[in-house]
Amino acid sequence: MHAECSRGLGSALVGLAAMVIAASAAVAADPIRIGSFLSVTGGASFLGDPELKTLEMYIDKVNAGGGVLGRTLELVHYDVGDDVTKARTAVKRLITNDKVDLIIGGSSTGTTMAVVPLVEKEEIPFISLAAAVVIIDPVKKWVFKVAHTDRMACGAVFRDMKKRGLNDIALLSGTDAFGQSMRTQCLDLAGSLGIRVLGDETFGPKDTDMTPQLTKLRSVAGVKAFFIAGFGQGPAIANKNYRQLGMTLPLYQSHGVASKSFIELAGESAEGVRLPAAALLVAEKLRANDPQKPVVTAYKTAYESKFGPVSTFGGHSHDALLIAVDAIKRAGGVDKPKLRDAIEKTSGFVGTAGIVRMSAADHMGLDASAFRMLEIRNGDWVVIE
Amino acid sequence: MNVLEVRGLSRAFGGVHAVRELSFAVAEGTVHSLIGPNGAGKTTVFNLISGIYAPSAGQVYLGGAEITDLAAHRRAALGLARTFQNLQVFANMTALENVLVGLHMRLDMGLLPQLLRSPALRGREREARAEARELMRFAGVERYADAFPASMPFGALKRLEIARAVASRPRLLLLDEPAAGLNQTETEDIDLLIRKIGDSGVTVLLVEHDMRLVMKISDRILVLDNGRKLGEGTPAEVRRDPQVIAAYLGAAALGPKAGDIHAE
Amino acid sequence: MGVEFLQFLLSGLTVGATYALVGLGFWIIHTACGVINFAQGEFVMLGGMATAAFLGLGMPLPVAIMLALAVAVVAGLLLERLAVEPTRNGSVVTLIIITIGASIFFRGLVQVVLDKDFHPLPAFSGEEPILIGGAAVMPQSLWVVGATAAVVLGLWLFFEHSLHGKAVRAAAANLLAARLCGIRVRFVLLLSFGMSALLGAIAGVLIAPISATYYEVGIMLGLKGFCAAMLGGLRSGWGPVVGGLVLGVVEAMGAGYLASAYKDAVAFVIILLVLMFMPRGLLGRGARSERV
Amino acid sequence: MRRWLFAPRTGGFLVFLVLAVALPFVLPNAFFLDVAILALFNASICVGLNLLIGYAGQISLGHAGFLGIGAYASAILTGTFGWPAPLALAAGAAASGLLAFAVARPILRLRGHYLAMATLGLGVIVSIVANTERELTGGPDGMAVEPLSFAGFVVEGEAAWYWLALVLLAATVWLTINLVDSPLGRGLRAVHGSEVAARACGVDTDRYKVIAFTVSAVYASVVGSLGAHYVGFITPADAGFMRSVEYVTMVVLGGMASTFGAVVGAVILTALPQLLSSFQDYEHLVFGLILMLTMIFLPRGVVPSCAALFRRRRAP
Repeated sequence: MHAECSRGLGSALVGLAAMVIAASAAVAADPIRIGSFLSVTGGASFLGDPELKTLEMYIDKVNAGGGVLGRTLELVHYDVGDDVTKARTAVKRLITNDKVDLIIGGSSTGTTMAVVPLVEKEEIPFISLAAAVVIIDPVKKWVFKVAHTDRMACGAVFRDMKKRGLNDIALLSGTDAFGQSMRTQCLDLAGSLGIRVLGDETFGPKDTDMTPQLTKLRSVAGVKAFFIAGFGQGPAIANKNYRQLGMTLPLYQSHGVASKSFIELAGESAEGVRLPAAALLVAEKLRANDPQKPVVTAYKTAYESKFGPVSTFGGHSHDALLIAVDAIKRAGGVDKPKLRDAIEKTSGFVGTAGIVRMSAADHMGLDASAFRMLEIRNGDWVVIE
Repeated sequence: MNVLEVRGLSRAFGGVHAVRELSFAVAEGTVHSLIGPNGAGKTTVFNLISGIYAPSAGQVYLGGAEITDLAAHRRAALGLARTFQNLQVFANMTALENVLVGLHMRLDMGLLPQLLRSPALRGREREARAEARELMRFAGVERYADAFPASMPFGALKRLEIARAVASRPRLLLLDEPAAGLNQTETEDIDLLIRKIGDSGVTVLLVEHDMRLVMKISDRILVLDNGRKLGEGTPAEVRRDPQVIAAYLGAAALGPKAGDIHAE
Repeated sequence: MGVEFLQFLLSGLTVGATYALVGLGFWIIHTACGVINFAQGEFVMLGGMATAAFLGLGMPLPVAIMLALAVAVVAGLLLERLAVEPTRNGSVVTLIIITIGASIFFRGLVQVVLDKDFHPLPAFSGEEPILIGGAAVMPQSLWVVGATAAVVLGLWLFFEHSLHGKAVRAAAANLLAARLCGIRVRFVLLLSFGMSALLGAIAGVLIAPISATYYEVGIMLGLKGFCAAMLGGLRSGWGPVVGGLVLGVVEAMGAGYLASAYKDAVAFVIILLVLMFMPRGLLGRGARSERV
Repeated sequence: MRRWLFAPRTGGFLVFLVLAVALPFVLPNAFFLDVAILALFNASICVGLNLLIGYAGQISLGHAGFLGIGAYASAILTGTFGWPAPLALAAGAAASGLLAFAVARPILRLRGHYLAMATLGLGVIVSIVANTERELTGGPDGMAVEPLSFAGFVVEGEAAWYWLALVLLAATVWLTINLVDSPLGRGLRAVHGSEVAARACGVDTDRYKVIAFTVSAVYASVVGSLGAHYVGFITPADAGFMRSVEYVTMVVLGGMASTFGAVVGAVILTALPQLLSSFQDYEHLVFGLILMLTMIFLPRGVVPSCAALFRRRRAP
């Protein structure tokens, strides 16, 4: 028995030793080290996957153009799936072991919020790609974010409904993090915008049939429009079911499905659906004088030439990286307090999500204009003015 | 005095009556055998007595107290022990530990002293181990004390089960085919072991196919057929019972060895 | 109310049919060798993803489906030969961990070789809903239910009337006796893994036009298939079928009449209650006494 | 003296302690310490779970549910209601214990895969509740957990947590080794070996199974509470099915019915993903492969299989 334990612990020690060696080999470095932790696998992989691809692509691009301040960028990335414990360990590893200069990541609100205390304590600039407003409200000294908040998306949808006189609606949201954040934000906001949510149901992110929920909502009296909030294939299935049940009321989806693949998944049933989305989605259709047009067109072309249809999520890491690069230049290096101050002073940066004007009181710097209402017609997006 | 008394015991599986209105008694200090052709319901009777099955009707008394509805482990606590036809040794423990489980009822104490391995527990464990070794010696398997069952021969496993059963110091020991699968010498050794157990004052109820063994060591024999009692009596009486002979023993079974039995 | 009920019922039966197919896959392997194959859901994924991949190469749908089924079957056979066969004498838990390892491996493989995107498959016969008593049903749902019925019938014929099927059942009843009767047990095991992979892949192909397919689609379906098999019981092939349909309908009714948020919880609560009070599943014949 | 040194209760425990105490002095930075702490917590859970799976032979695919009850009890009671941490931890443990005790009897009458299904369902229900009761639990986004403090003393920093986790694990290992070798432990193992024979020997098998299930549930709950305080954040996924499977995998990989096996399994499977992170996209593929190969070539688990190999080589 003594042999058992010394054996087992021995093998564990060998493993740890290997990690130590790997760690020390990775230290000698002159380049600017950018750490990232994203949900490249698991339930949120449709966020993390394009985010990582974009990050890698643009770091190569910056390096090909001579780097920043004469130094190259180096990416250290860890996949954390949906696991907050993994996220926290990854950030600890990035800070203490890889000694990165700043951190980009947290595809989801959960993985972001799990590392916020750590980032604050270790005092390292951190740009999150996740959506929830709690990330920057209240303001945390070292934490920034680039994605729109779900509240803004709700606002865009509700204002459009209001304009069309659709005051009474039914809500169908996913039980995943995105869907539930949307649900909370929308229910919270509805009253102040004069919208009444008469029906409120949910669906599991991996459900294959939402007919029962829709049938139930259909029987709610007085509903004038439907709003489906979720991401992944769930909203597409719900969208199909909606048409199959012969339901004809105006249908809204959220920015969670703002990508070409939604039209692909939902097929013909997507016709006439309205949804809020960032400018990126309709790059070519923007007016020529739109300040975002050159930025989003460039990103879209670059991404699609390499990987296929663009999504707004990849755009977030585009924005985060370029805001960081811009701030490093202004700060004249990667001294952490200076870099933090420089990020906070980002103003007028044109990204895929909108025009960013950060301040000490606003670590996101986006306003409602960041969202455009789109309608799907003939399998393509049309901007509603 | 009767250690065991069974009254009107019945058990059906689906539509099949495995045991039908069986009544018998086992007197203290005797070796009582249960015989009958395959499927006669012998093992079912054991399972009913030891509480593995619940009877459809009838009662079981141990030392005069009714135990019909008692859980198996409670019956063990009242002095009932058994072995199994198809071995049921604990393969995940050493032979010695198997016997220690047999001593379980006398060792069990509160959770805390066991977690902390209190001095009192340590003392009792030491004694228990010594006693378990002694029991293994008694059963003739002491050299396997630290072996795992997987590495022990079949005959030794049979004896190990007996040692485990005896460990609880039962009033009544049920032995289910202790000689099955054993060769001539091994059977004779088992015969000796059962005698030793009987001599130590333990009442034995035995199910066995080996007629020579049964005739040799039984004080009384109960013959079962189709779940019913066919006959009962001393070996000599059973041998003479024409019904028994017709249904089960037959002339061939007694044949040339008959003389041995008369010699007893 | 009546139409609503019908809609829930039809919706539940469609979903339940896929659970049944996956559950049957669990049952076949369990019958042949007493193992619960936690990689069963990955066969569902392989069927869907491979079909999508072959379609992407420009093949016509039927060809893509056939090839995809073949891919899944080969994966099942390899799993049996390379991972399960060498540890046949290991404990049940060891085999469970091996199949869990296999399912992680299959997901990792598909994620690297193909991609992590969602892939819709075209519906086999259009997307125009059919109205049954006021309730809308998709043609694809009929495909799912119909194919499940066909598979159940096929399995019944196989196990009741073919020599191979009887061999599998004999091996399940008594391995040694089966071997003595000249049944090649290794072949039986191989056959069962191949068949259950095929069933899983069929489910994957059928469901993909409804829910789209991606590399993690097998996790939830595998879990629900396991639930179906346990709910109905593994004593006979009807167990997973009944279990799957009941589970699907309970989920639909739960989502329709109760809170949709607790739809999955309702299903699990029912499974717990059934197991507590009918320990061998809905179709089990009560607790059988132990043989001693 | 030799005997004393080579017995698992003494010699093995000593080796384990020496290694564990030395470890923080050779680890280069906080990240390694963090992985070590997580490994210690996982090891504690697995040692408790091994009591149920390895010794009593009852599978549980829902153990993360109890972990989740502990974690959420601590998070909600300290954070939202301002309870002191030890009281919240005790409340979580009591809730887990009561739930386990209430369902144990009917559930543990089930065998094999049916038991696996029932425990799985139990765990999944916990994570569904955590996911749905958004006001209380923060829903799928999860919720922050206050740092661990009692009587004005706050456990902070990796070093402090390492020693806390180590003391916890050492105590667990010691108590478990004692228990396994006690009459109660033999009773549990007898349940695994042959339930009928155990009953015939006077072991109240139902009660023992209930004890094993409840104890390991309470234990998982306590470690869940502490782990939640350490990580500072929890999500429903922490109580989910995949997490339960992870724990079972750790136990089986390390070696069932081996207390040090559970420790080794937890250490390996906590460190392995960190080692594999350089494989990027191939991480899952390699992880699955390692899992399969280990079980194919060391079917009894790493520790027992290696020990058997070692014994065979030493005694030709």
